[in-house]
Amino acid sequence: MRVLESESMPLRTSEDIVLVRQAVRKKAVALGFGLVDQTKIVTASSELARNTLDYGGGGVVELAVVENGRRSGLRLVFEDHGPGIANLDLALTDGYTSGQGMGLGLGGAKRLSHEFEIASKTGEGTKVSIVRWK
Amino acid sequence: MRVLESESMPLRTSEDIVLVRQAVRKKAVALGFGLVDQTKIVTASSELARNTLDYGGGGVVELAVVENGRRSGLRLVFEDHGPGIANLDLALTDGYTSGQGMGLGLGGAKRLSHEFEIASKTGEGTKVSIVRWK
Amino acid sequence: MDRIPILKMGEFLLVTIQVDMHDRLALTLQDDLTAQIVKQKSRGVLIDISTLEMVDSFIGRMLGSIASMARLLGADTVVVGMQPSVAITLVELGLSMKGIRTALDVEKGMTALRAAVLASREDGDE
Amino acid sequence: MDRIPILKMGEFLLVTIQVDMHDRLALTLQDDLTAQIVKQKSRGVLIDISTLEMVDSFIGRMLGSIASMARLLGADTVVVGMQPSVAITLVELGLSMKGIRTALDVEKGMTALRAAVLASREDGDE
Ligand SMILES: Nc1ncnc2c1ncn2[C@@H]1O[C@H](COP(=O)(O)OP(=O)(O)O)[C@@H](O)[C@H]1O
Ligand SMILES: Nc1ncnc2c1ncn2[C@@H]1O[C@H](COP(=O)(O)OP(=O)(O)O)[C@@H](O)[C@H]1O
Repeated sequence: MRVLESESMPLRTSEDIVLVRQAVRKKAVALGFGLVDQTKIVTASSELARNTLDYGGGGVVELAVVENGRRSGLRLVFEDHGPGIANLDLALTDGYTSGQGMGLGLGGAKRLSHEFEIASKTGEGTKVSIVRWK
Repeated sequence: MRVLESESMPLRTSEDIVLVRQAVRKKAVALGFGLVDQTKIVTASSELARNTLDYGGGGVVELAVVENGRRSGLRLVFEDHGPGIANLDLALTDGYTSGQGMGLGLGGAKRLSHEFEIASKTGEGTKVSIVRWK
Repeated sequence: MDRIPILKMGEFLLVTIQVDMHDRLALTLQDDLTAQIVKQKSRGVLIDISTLEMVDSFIGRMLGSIASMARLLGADTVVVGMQPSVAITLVELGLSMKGIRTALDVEKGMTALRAAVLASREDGDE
Repeated sequence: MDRIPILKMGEFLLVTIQVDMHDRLALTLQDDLTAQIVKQKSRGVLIDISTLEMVDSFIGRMLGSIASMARLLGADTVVVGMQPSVAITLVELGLSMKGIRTALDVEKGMTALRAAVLASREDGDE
């Protein structure tokens, strides 16, 4: 996977989530994503951005336009230095939330993406990466 | 509410549910319902037809074109002489099923309709009536 | 913007969400609506989301909470104008908006609300 | 018709639902698909529902069960071509198709499946 361009945005407030959604939409449109595909990646970004803020205590997201052979796509990497996730399988289970959520953020973001990776260490933080190809 | 035309169909087998869905679609199209409205009333009819069959032990459905002032609509009345429903509030609760279902048939059919009535007596049977206006 | 306006239309309330809401704004709307239902003795709430380009699990939950609270206060809620791309995404997200009525546009939403109010009056109560 | 045909396409299976299925037919499809995943050692299942004019809670549950069983057998499932009117109705019905991936058409479905298979190979396993 080759990175063609990338930019970082902070995630500190709930307004930042809105800014991330808008930036993701813009990049998806520029890449020529159809309306449904745009909506899917924007929705996934909103879920993950909220997790970074609410559970990770804030962090950053890196938006990258990537290429793999002839395919182009959008990669989003959310990173925080929060408490981390002790049980990843549990966190990924639809309906599980440790807070007030619906427990659909991680599972939903995974379904709405073509690639999904999560790495987390207790006490060190969490990194979630998704890709949606055109 | 004035009945302009009506027809009855039996509900004895799972093929009958398909026939009811098709008859409801036809009437909705004839009434000039848009695609989403057609889909809503057809889906509601499918849920209620299955209940009549699975829980009521079979029965009939009456499809009627109705009018109320200037509005026209489609009324569907499902009737069986099965065991009836002991606790209507419980039966209407989303997620409650006494069988293998998803527990969304009654609540879903209600939301997908403009009017919803249910009457049931233990040992005597169940009658569910829905209307969707154009 | 720190508040989404709530319009009174007879016995109904109409909310048109025209901005990409941040989470606090969504929570404020939820509180404001509850207060208005009580104050205006409203029988129905129409929420127009036709300009919303995305509904995530937070906004979905907010819509569900509004509908539940309104129900407790004797009002029906209809969510109006959900874009097809939003509906398709909600299905894949796995969100069930249990208990939420939807309609294509404000006019059809009004039809649904009027029918619901009429029906609950005939019944005495639901 | 008493069976819906299942096509093998390399390591994937493709099912195109072209009839208004009665409930037994849906259950037969579910059984047939599970058997074929095992027999063909398939890594993915594409279910094309673009001609389905309605998905009720029965069919929704069937799609969910197929996805869960496929997952247990190491295959991903993508439901393809859901009509917008069907998605809008599903949301109001209150059905959450938890765990189901969707795609606009067969081509995009294949993209999603290939990505999923590739990803799970890179991981060793998911
Ligand atoms: N960045 C993160 N840092 C720490 N914990 C997290 C993070 N993201 C998710 N989690 C944990 O995973 C759980 C499930 O997340 P999710 O599926 O998004 O559901 P929800 O956001 O509704 O709680 C959260 O409740 C939380 O406990
Ligand atoms: N016609 C009927 N006769 C008897 N019981 C019924 C009938 N329709 C519904 N019920 C009862 O109400 C419950 C809830 O129905 P519903 O909401 O349609 O969910 P589901 O069909 O998934 O069980 C059923 O499980 C059944 O116990």
